[in-house]
Amino acid sequence: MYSDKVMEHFMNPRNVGEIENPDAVGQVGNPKCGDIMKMYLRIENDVITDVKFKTFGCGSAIATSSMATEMIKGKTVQEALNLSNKAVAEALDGLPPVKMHCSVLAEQAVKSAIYDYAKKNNKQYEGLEGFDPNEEHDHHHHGDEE
Amino acid sequence: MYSDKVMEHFMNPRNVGEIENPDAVGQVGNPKCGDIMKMYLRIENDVITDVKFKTFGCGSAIATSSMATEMIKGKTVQEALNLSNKAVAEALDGLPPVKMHCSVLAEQAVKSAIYDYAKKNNKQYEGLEGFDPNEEHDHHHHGDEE
Amino acid sequence: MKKRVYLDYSATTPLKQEVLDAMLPHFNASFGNPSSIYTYGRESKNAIDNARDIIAKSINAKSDEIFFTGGGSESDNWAIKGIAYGNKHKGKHIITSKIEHHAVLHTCEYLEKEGFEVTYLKVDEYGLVNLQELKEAIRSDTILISIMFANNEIGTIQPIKEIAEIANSKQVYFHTDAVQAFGNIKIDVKELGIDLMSISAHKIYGPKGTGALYIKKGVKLHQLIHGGAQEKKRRAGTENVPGIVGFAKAAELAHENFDEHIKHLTSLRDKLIAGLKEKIEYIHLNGHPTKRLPGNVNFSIEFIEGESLLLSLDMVGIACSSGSACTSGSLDPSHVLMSIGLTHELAHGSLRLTIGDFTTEEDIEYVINQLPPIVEKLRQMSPLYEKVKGGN
Amino acid sequence: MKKRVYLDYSATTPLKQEVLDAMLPHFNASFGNPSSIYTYGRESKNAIDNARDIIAKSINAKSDEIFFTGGGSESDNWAIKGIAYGNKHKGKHIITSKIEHHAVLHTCEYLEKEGFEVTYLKVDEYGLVNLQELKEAIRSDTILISIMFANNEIGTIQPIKEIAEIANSKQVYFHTDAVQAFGNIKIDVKELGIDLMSISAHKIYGPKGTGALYIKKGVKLHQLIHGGAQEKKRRAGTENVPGIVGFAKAAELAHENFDEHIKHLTSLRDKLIAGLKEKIEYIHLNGHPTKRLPGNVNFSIEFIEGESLLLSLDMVGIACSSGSACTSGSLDPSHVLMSIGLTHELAHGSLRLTIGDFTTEEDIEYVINQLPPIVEKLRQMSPLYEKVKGGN
Ligand SMILES: Cc1ncc(COP(=O)(O)O)c(C=O)c1O
Ligand SMILES: Cc1ncc(COP(=O)(O)O)c(C=O)c1O
Repeated sequence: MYSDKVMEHFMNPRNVGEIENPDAVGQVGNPKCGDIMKMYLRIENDVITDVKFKTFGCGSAIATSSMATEMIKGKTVQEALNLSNKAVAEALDGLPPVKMHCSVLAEQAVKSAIYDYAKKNNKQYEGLEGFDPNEEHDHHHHGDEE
Repeated sequence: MYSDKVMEHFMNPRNVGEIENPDAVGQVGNPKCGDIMKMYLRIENDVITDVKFKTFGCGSAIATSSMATEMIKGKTVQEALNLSNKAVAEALDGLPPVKMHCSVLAEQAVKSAIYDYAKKNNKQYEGLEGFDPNEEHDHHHHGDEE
Repeated sequence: MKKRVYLDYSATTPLKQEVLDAMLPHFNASFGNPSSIYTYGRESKNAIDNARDIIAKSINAKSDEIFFTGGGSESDNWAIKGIAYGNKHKGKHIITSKIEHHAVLHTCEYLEKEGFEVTYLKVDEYGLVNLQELKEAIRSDTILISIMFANNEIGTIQPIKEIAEIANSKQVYFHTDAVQAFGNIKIDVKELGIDLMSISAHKIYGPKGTGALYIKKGVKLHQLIHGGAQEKKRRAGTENVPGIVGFAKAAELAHENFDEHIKHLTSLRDKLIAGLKEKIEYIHLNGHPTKRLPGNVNFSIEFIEGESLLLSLDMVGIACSSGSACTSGSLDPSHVLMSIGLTHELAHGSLRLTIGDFTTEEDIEYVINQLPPIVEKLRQMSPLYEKVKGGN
Repeated sequence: MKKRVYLDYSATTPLKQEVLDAMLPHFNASFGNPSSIYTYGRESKNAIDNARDIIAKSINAKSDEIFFTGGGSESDNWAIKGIAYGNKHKGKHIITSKIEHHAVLHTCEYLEKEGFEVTYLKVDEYGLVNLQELKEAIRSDTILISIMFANNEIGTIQPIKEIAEIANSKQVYFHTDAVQAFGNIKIDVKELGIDLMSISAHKIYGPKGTGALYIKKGVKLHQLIHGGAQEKKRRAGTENVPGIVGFAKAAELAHENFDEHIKHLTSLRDKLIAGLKEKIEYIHLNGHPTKRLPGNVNFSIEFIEGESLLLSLDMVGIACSSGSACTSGSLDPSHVLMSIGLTHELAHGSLRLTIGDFTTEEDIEYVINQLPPIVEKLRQMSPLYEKVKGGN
């Protein structure tokens, strides 16, 4: 089902935890759908110097959180905003089609945190227009049962 | 499916053949139903001294013909008329329920031959009243398929 | 080899060696079509007849009341659609419960689209239907009550005898899905008053793809699969002879040391429940404490999600299941867990461990040792946990 | 051991050793439920996916157009009822032929009782449907044409491509029962234009109780078995993993040396036909001389009845079948033989010998030597024969 890379990130997730007095926090998802991602950012001079996450969710939710945090660490805020869910999925050697929504969630979590940062600091970033952190993310499940 | 006795009578049927200038002949069944029994009797002094049969039909039709002829040979006509299909079936150690009609057919074949004899010789026998050799016998098939 | 602890016996079971041994001759030595009259065919026919006797005896039915099918789902579909279409002149109302297996629920939903009406009885926090509500739901046009014997997720056992009595007293047919119960609870269909009952081989160490429907003599229903004259002309298709023979052998084994078997499962179950309760905070047993399948353990583990739990357990060789949406066929978590009143979080965080004949004390201890650190690790990652514990 | 010559491959086949070998690991080593996400489950899922690819490739379908079922009968029922109920808003008329397998015929008869209309096309003396008649039978409310690929009794192969073209041109769904054809005739569903096709494992040295339905992408039909999300939510029930794996292995073997296989069967068939014709008077080949399954031989043997023939042959170890009523499920002899115009006698006196991969030249010779004296013996007993021969 999952690639080795997904399993590796799931078993050994990077950047788990919280940042005390973070510069930005974003949370997406809801318990109804079975996944919640919370992302904490430390931003210095428009560069993401630290990032931590907490995730309630399935294996791919945890793995995409881990990968997304890795991918934005050290990047500028604008670069982080350009992170696409596809890029996260590809970095994990792909996700099962039914799990692609997890990568969307990761992208949204980053966006949501940056939205928080922009709002607090009155900044404008390309790609944040029209972003609504409270909007429901696209959610497709499927599978089989016994 | 069939008892050993049925198989033995089927493989080595007794009294197969015809009698030249028989004293009585009876035929029952029809090709539509898949079985026809023809019985030839030699009757001397009201005793069945010889009997032969020809049967087109399934294994149990042949076996019941064989057994029925054995059972009436040497008997008086009246005794032969008293032969029940049950007795034939029992003598064969039983028949599968769906094949019981074959024993009925054998009983009818005997009756039909004796009917012929009675008619030709203007005789009356107990058990022949109301017998109609052209009546359809009760016919129940069943089974499974591939 | 890596340690493997299989605790998903309610999902499926491995074949017992005796079962496989019973099946093997029918694959290529005695392989004839049971409908054929020659020796090869008669051997197969005898094997099926014998299997039918064994299954019948195990539930105190008559042999000609047992009809082999392609599994529990087919049995459920046949019973429900068969009764519905076969009795639609009498009425179009069916009663079932909210916690049935999808083979029952989705069949009922289908029938609703086709013009039938269905009442889905709710259940209490333990998953039990309310007999009073059942009585009140029966209408003059009710033709069928279908209530499962024991639930596959939470293991709750329904008051089948009482339900059957209600159905019988109102002359409504009563079907029960006993796929999980068969082999784990003693079933006497005559004493219980059951009209139709679905069972499946692969839940009792028999082969997948074989099941049966018990149909009480005189019960009128349409066929689901038309065609050849197999199964007394009520279920067509060349009989799966090895499957049927294996099913019977499995049923025979299950009923051989029945009490022993139940005692074994129950004691392991209770040990596992006690062990986990002791070691892990914020967990809740789902289902009824005593009216439950001997091998069923189902916990909701707060703050974490089921799939990641399953994956973590799989990494240490433990196989089990969850009612989380992420492991099922739908957007929502288990309808059973929602029906007993769990929140979404708790339903997503459920863990089902089902014990079987090959489970050992050692397996149970292994789980009791492995699970707590995994739960702790996942909770440390969970944004829901920080609220309780005040973060890491 | 007594000699055993099995010549009833159209009824069922023994499992090939390679097939059994492929199945065995899935009974108790890799036995997990394919729906489960842990290792055991994923192994099973992969096995099914792989099997689906193999079956799909063998008929040039896409993998997601293959749906596993519990056998050929279920596939036929699903296709026909599924299309009927799923398209009843468009029309309620179905066209089939008089010589279909009972899985098709009895399904159609059932649908007639439920308010559908069915046209049963007659066939000519060889068992072929008439294309002109088919065209004329299509109405504006026709939703399905179901014509079998090759007949199980007389082996006649229908002009499937032409039939499909007619169906497609009128936008009517076309289903074909290819249970006998699959593995014996090369089938390319795309080239032939087939919308739905039933196949079964146990006719090609695979296991009983496993089949498949090919459903072309976009074809709309109702489910037959509702429940779990298996088979892309279109056919519920825990997958029969060993059965499916065995089916795929059998299909693979069948298509490996396809031309060789066909040549072998055809040459044995023709040898048997020639041999029996030469040795026995008053016999007639049923079915088409060339448009016929490579392994099918079907003779009507005058003056004798089929069951007694089968029993006699069984005594010398030859297993085969007959269209006689005495060996089938009904009062009447085979509907197929009656449909090609045989009299009752000839239909009752039919003998089907079907050749398969394990049949040898020696087997054929054995039958050619054993059959004539048996026929003679039975004819000597027959009151129908005396008219011809003038008694014994
Ligand atoms: C032409 C045809 N269709 C359907 C079937 C039914 O297949 P199954 O026995 O797998 O249900 C058979 C054989 O039994 C057959 O020969
Ligand atoms: C309660 C219940 N009913 C029905 C089924 C379906 O049985 P099968 O998988 O044999 O189709 C299952 C398990 O899958 C079950 O647990």
